[in-house]
Amino acid sequence: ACGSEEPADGTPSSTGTTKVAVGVIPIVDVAPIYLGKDKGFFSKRGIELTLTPAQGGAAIVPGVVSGQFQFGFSNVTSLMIAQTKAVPIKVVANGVASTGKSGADFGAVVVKGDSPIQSAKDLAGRKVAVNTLKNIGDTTVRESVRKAGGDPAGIQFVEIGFPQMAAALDNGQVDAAWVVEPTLSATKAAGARPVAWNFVDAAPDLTVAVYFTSTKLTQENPELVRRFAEAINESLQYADTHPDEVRAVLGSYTQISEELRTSMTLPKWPTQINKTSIEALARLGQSDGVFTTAPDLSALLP
Amino acid sequence: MLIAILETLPRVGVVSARHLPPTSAVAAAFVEEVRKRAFWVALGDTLTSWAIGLAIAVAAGVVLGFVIGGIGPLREFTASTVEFLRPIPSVALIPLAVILFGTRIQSALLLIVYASFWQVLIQVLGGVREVDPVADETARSYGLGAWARFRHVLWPTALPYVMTGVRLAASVALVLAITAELIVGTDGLGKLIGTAQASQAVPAMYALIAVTGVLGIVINVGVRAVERRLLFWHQSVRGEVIPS
Amino acid sequence: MTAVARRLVLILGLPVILLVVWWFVSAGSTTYYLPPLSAILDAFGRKWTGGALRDHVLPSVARLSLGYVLGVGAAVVLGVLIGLVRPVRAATEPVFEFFRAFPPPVLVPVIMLFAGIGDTMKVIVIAMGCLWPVLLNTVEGVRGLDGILSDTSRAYRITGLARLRHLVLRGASPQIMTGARQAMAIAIILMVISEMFAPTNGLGYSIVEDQRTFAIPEMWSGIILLGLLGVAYSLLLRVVEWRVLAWHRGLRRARRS
Amino acid sequence: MLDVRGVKKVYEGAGRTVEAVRDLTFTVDEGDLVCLVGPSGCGKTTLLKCMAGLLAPTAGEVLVHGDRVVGPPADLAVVFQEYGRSLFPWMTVRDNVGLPLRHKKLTRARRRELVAESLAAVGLADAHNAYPWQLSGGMQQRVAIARAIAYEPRVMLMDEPFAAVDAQTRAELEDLIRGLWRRLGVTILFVTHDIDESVYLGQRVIVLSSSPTVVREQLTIDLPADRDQLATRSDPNFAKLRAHVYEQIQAAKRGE
Amino acid sequence: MLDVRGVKKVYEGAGRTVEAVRDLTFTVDEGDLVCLVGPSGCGKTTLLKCMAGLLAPTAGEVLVHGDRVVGPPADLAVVFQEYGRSLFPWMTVRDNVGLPLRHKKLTRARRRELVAESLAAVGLADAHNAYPWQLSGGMQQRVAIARAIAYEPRVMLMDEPFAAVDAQTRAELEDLIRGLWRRLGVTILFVTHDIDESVYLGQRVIVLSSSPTVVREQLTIDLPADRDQLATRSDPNFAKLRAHVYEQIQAAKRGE
Ligand SMILES: Nc1ncnc2c1ncn2[C@@H]1O[C@H](COP(=O)(O)OP(=O)(O)OP(=O)(O)O)[C@@H](O)[C@H]1O
Ligand SMILES: Nc1ncnc2c1ncn2[C@@H]1O[C@H](COP(=O)(O)OP(=O)(O)OP(=O)(O)O)[C@@H](O)[C@H]1O
Ligand SMILES: [Mg+2]
Ligand SMILES: [Mg+2]
Repeated sequence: ACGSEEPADGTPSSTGTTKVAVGVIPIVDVAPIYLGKDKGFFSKRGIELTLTPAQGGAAIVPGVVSGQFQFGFSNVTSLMIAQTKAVPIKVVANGVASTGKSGADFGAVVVKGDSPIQSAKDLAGRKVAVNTLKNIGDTTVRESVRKAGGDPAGIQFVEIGFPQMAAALDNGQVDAAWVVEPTLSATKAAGARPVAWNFVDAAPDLTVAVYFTSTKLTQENPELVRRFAEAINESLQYADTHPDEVRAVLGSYTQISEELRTSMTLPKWPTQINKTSIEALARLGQSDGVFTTAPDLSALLP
Repeated sequence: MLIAILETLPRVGVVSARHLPPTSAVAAAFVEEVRKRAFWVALGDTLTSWAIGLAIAVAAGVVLGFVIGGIGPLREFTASTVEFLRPIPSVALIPLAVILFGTRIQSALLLIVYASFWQVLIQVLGGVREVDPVADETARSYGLGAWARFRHVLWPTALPYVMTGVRLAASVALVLAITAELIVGTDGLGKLIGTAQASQAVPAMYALIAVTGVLGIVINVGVRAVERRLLFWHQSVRGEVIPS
Repeated sequence: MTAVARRLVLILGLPVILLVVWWFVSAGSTTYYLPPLSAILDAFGRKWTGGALRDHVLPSVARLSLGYVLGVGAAVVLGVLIGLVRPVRAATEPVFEFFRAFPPPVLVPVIMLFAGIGDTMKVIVIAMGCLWPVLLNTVEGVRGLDGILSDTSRAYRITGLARLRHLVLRGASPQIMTGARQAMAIAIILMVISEMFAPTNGLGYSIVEDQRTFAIPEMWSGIILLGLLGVAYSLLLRVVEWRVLAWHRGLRRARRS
Repeated sequence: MLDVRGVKKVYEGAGRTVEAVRDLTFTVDEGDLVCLVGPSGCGKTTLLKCMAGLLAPTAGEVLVHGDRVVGPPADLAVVFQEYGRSLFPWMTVRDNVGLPLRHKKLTRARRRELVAESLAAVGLADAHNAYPWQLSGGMQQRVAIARAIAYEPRVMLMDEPFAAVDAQTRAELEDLIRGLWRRLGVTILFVTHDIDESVYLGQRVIVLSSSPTVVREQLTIDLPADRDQLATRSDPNFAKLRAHVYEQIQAAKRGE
Repeated sequence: MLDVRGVKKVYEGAGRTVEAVRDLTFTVDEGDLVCLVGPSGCGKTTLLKCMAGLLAPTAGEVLVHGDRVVGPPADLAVVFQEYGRSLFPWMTVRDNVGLPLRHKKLTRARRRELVAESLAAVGLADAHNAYPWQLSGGMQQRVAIARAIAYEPRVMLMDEPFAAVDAQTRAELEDLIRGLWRRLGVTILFVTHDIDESVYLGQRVIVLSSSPTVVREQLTIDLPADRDQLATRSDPNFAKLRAHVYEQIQAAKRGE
């Protein structure tokens, strides 16, 4: 996002480096790519990286499909929806995964401290905030309720952006909210109480989000895709093993306060895409009616 | 007074201070922000896209407004299309903007121009209809040509409307500049707001929002000053200068 | 008969031309986000018949209408006040300009703090958006009232409500109507934006959802429906204008003959 | 009744400061009919606006019934020189005339009667439903006059009210005003450029000097109260008064 | 030169259809000075607008130099009855007068000279920089006259151009117009309500009937070409002509 005049186009320039633009969401999940850029994992593979923060899939997916971005970051469910609608995209590398530990994950369903809701089971029939309807949030929360022995059918999901959830919870506009870091830590600090760990409940070590590109690029420049995936994987690995540096790099592209940065739970960044967990997500999505047809995972995943 | 209300609302607990922080906290965050270079760069980016977008929108709105408004049949011919295109929200054009321009400034410009163009156009169309026929007939009877009539009759008559249109467009352009930055991710204040939002940095977010508000005031003061110079002869300005 | 035909050609001519151009330009489109018009029209037929009309369009229209009426009403009242009393204008204009510069996407969360996440919030958002164009135009209209005319009213002690009704509102009505036209478009835009926050139904929500779920032809069909909604409201407004500004139209035409 | 005391008005505007009226002092008694004449641009309209409470004098004051004028006094009607712009374009002729009557406590029938009568008096009985912009200049001016008459004020200020009507209509309107004045005892201040008219109409004629404006002369018109277009105008006294006023105006214009 | 042939104009408006002019036919020769008189509302302004090509007659036609008028003919100046609205409020007096000269091929100096001369001729030499709304009614009207004079047209249509000025100024302006006419040979059609003025000014007086309007009479004014405010007006022939016109107008008003 340096406003360079020359647009990134994914083709090698005269100096032998390739300009690559990546659409990301400015949240914790993409810390590795920022870190990897700083560490030179990309430049040493001849990739001149430009990271462009956007608010969500609304801007990233069209950007990737049209070639404005060479790569993008998105959650798995969104990409599976895209796949069922024949959007020409392909996953290239893992993005972020659940820690798999109940009680210490980077996303959870929280309620007000004095709420009568004690467990996921009690969410049945309640109003629950998720950031996007018919997406990874509601399907995994339903699974949590189901696993806890409740009936998810009566849950009323409300779409509210993560930043507004704390207020909606406080004002009683919703009974519970599915939040991720740093909102999770922030609401906990303000007295909210987690009652369900939906990523953990959905599948063990759930892959939440991935990096993807357009099928056009995989055909025209498989070499670049391979180099990018390598660099990402190195970044993921580095991030996973250097949490302090992750917390430090967060300060460079977010406004998360010092104390939240040190206290919040970091997600896992494995290099392997957990295919079983994605299949589980696909099943959940299908049973909840998120997709009309089953996504073709072999076409989507690398 | 407004500041006092905003300060007391959270203090007395009408809304939680965590969600709408008192002005003092916002002010502190503001001081924090202005120390950063990134803030000034972002401000510059926002103003750049605002200015370019507004300039294009005003120029296009004024030119097309006079052409369409001045030619009766053309006006009728385009009316339905204008009414159709006008309510299409710029936010619905975001995918289109991203496809065409990615997160480059042109994306923001597309959204800004699309939204503020209509503001100017509608006002100009309104203004062109208001030409005093006696004034226009005077000009015609003295053999003034089309261009002279435009410059000396049509333009001054429509000018108050144009100014209102510019005032409307200026703030719509600002709104869209911030929105584009927020949602598409082009550079500027909106991007900072989005980051602050996602980071739960509530006072910083409000500080940045307040900056956009202040920008709005500054822009309005500017346009008003221009208006006072250009429209000194108009009843609306004249009525205030001469005591009565 | 020919007059009717002429009007029809005038109203439909350009849209038809544009549609034809669009049809042919987009015919072979393979760009995912810019589908051929045929696909969009196809999606239009599928999507906007039956249930969706009731589930999405009706609630939107209801919120839109309510918000619009509230916003325009408030704007006229405020605008008259501000236009007539110079100190009030000096005091309030900066405040208004301050709020006017807030982009709805950041303003909506603040409104949510006070108005919740239901329809009230959405109506308020729409009303606030409608406020500005009407307010500005009303203020300008009131400021621009002919000096001789207001002298006449004062001399005959036409004061208070009568002055408001017979002089101020009527005199400013051409400009108020211009503002009302602009507000209508903005109301529709804000209807969409408000439905991006805590939505349950609505045309705007449906468009956003289609975009998110990559139902692109459906998304474009929704946008077209928005445009049609705009045209419908504009016609409605024209009927109102026809009545309210009958004198003004006559005056213009008479002087022009 | 109408007391003008040391009125001075200076217009200060964009790069142009004009002392429109320097120092005017005169009185109009209750039930008087005074004509005001003076060179174009000498400040007659300005003075009238000050008297009607529409403009604040820079110095001096105007008293109506002994009360200092700060806003438009009650029971005062004005016919503006810019008649065309003083009519509401969004109202029919009937509504234009009827509007000021609304805040008078009158029955609906009486109001309608007043409107109809006054329109008939100015010869516009058949234009009730027209809009001002559908009328000729002279007709518009007559609507403005009808509005003032229907209002039945106690004081009437008229600024060149007959400038746009033809000679015949003008004569009729002159007689109408005289008749009204005699019947109702209204106090009238009448600005005109027509010297014959000022002498024919007035009980007194006040001649203003050219800018900087002061009162140049106050002339009592000692013609019989019963006036007639033919008889009065051929009265030798009329010719004498007329000549006198003419001379005064000429002198005023020359700035003597 | 100016040929009015069977002109008829019907206004159709919201619920009110007015036959403003029924059937007018007359001719104004090159270099003629014709005065047009008629009752208020009889269609004089309507006729002038048709002649200036600003209004299309319902029937009949107007020829200027033998060409049918469809738009404003070249070298024709109009002074409108609504003088106030015919001045551009956004221009100074100087610019208002100078504007029509721009598309005449004149040097800058000549243009400035013309503006200054014509403003001086109407007695507004010191108001160059004022805006119209800073002027009195009579001054505004004189600006409109100055604009027409500065334009040096070959045909001049004037609609009650002296209605708002005082008697003395009026006399001066009358002589100004006569002088201009004699010097430059302009063709002038002059609408007035002042019968004396019509006789004093005109070579011919056309009297219109009241609505439905036709030409009632065309009267040649056989007074010497050299006219003088005192001598001419006391000419017995003047009194006779004056009386004749007056009678005609009275009859017209009565609708005979
Ligand atoms: N609004 C104004 N601003 C500045 N100057 C003004 C304004 N109104 C009038 N004047 C000036 O004040 C002087 C007197 O004007 P006023 O209209 O009172 O004259 P008047 O006697 O009514 O003239 P007339 O007979 O031509 O109508 C003029 O020189 C005029 O230029
Ligand atoms: N725009 C219009 N619409 C409808 N009727 C009109 C219009 N203009 C004029 N008339 C009517 O046409 C008739 C003639 O009007 P016109 O203005 O030509 O009269 P005039 O001879 O100039 O009168 P005056 O001496 O009072 O100015 C009047 O009855 C008037 O009501
Ligand atoms: Mg005056
Ligand atoms: Mg006329």
